[in-house]
Amino acid sequence: MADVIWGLATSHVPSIGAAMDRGKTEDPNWKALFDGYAPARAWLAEHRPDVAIVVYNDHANGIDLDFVPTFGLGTAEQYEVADEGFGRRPVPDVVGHPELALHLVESLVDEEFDLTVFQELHVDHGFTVPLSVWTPDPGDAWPCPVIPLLVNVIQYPQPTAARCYALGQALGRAIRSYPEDLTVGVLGTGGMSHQLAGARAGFINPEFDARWMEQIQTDPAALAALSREELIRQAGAEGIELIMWLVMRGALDDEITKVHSDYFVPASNTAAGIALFDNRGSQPG
Amino acid sequence: MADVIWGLATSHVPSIGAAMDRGKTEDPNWKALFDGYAPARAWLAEHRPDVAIVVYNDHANGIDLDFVPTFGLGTAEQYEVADEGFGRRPVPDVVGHPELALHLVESLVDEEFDLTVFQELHVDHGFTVPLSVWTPDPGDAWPCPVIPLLVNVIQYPQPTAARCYALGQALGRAIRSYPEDLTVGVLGTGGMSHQLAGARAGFINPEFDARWMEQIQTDPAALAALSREELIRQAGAEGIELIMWLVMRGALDDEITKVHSDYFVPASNTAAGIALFDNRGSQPG
Amino acid sequence: MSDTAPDRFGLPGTPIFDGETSRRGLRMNKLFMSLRTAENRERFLADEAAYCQGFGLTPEQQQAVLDRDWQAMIDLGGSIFYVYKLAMMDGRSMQYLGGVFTGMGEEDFLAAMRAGGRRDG
Amino acid sequence: MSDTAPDRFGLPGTPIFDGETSRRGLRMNKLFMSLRTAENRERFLADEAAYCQGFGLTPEQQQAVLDRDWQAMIDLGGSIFYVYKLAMMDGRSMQYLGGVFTGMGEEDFLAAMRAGGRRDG
Ligand SMILES: [Fe+3]
Ligand SMILES: [Fe+3]
Repeated sequence: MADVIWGLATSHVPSIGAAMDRGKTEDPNWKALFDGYAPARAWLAEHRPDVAIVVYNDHANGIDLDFVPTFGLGTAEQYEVADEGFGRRPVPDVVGHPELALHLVESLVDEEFDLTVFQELHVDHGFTVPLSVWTPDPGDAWPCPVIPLLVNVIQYPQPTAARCYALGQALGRAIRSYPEDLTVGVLGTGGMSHQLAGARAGFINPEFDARWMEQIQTDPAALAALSREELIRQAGAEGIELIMWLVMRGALDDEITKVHSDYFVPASNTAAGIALFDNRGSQPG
Repeated sequence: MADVIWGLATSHVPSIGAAMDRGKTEDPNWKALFDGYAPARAWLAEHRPDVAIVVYNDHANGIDLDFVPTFGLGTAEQYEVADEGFGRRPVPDVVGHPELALHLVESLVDEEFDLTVFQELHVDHGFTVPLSVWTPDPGDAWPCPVIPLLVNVIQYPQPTAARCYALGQALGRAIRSYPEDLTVGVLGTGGMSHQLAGARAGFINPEFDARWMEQIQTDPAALAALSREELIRQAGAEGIELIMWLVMRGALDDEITKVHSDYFVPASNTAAGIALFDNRGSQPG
Repeated sequence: MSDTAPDRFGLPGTPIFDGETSRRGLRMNKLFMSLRTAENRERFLADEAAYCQGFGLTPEQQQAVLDRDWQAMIDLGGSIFYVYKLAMMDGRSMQYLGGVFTGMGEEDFLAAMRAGGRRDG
Repeated sequence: MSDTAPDRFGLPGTPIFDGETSRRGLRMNKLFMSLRTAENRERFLADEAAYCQGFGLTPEQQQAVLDRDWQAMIDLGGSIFYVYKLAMMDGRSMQYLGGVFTGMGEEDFLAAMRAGGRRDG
């Protein structure tokens, strides 16, 4: 049986990756953000899972608008890091975990989630920045194999928050029904509040973000009840991508322990958040 | 409000299209099949809908195995007929209906169907053969705009039969909630029993096909209860594509009137079936 | 909101990239995505109008691209993630675009972000 | 069933194209799909081994393709809908393939189909 040992929620703003790639993490505009990551990174370094699942969205790099899957899951052996226009990030390609991924596909399709199955996929900053938040210096390889779980957050209608939470719950069941003993980390990415275009560009809502940060641990069902429109009103047009945190949250137990969280404005035009949860029940750390 | 006025179930065997394209419909191997289509075609010619929805699967022409969507829906203005290797079929390209299609997407995603939305798609024989079964001589254009609804029947795990039936029911609700007055025809394609590879290639199961033909009208829930494995056992490895008939059936009323049905073996390696249902309740024909 | 994107969501000042918008902007967004390769950027810069025509943009979309009218690109169906590829090619940041969309200019926009971001009303 | 495709479904004589099979056959199926264009068919026929290597087939897959060992192609991850693209190029029908898979030969297979199809045991 496989077990989710932790859940990590984190923004995936490209400039966070760029700041790391260009050695600017001590720059005054960035230092507080990276200092806020330190406790999570230290804990994660001590709790390396056998496999990780990254819930993310692509930003016009791995897929385009010819087809937009609501939910996609990668079963490949390897995922190349996308060149988003000016050279790929200097980070390792991603090793997949086809065996667990195929098990997840069968379980989730049986539970009536209508996945799109990817055997070929280039992953962009939405995927690699969270890996960098977790592991700033991966060397030649990320700490473990990773499975991508894509969510459409760009083209309306996005899946509802409730559907994302339900997917996460089914994902948790699917992981626990895997016959092999494996430890799994789940990353939910995106957010927090931000809006990139329109007269309301630059919108940030720290009150909503604080509520989200609290309830993602204590009352995810309340967040799952929010409509798309309410999410966009409260978190901005692009802040709706917070629904991906709910997929991660659904895969964890009802009771989880917060290891660390932090909040920072602005990363580019975005409120950046991080929240790390220990999912090992009453087990000692 | 839009209304489903009829449902047509039909095989989509490529050789049926080829027989038509090559003028072989009077050939002794084919005559009985096309004679069996005649009453349905005559009725359909009298009952042209404003829009049609074709539930079908692609066969390595419009999409490949890089990504396999469980359910896909096309919102494009036009769909090119695919060249499957030796020139495209001499039939018109397909005009889409983006307005209804976008309405369907919003309704179905709200009902927690995790669609992949296609804005660019080449349609193959799985799509054009049913149109030819319906309209043998389309001239420059098919009788009305058509919306493709793709189902993964090729790569296990296919959606369950129950999920396909539920999708059809939600599709019916989505059509009925469209604000404009439109008449809609729904085509469910594929089948009937057949298997193309393996020691059991050539397998045909007329008893199962007869049951399917009967219960698709009278007791679709019984068919929706069949597992993938049972479907493959009873209908052959490729006969599982009969699940697409259940999407069509779900979009119709509980009580429907059979206009015509017929059954023919073999079309290539396949048992071919056609079944046409009037969905206009107590209205006169 | 522009004429072409009525605010059916009741979210003023907030472009929603819905299916209808995506349909309207498809050719233009494809053009933006193509700018990920240096080769295409060179071809684009050598003759922007011809490149736009090759992708089948409408005249309004082409004009918006040639004029770097960022608001018009959004109104005509551009997705901000796609439009940004063109901005990147021009060496423009997301903060620059924010300055354009809000009418504040880049410097004030950046200052507002550093002060904690913009709020409603 | 072959060694490489254990019958986890309890359906003897019935290849199931599941995720593991699709993964095993991905490169080979891509090759088959590429044969939809005349240009690729010419390149393939000019040097089949080189074409297979270009697509990254395993040595076993390449041998199966070169030998037109249809059963081996299925066993090594081929989807019948993809394998059929190669058969079409060779002028082979689905009935011919049925004759191969069943060991009956094309003529007997065709006769069995015309007689109403084959039945279980
Ligand atoms: Fe994002
Ligand atoms: Fe088919």
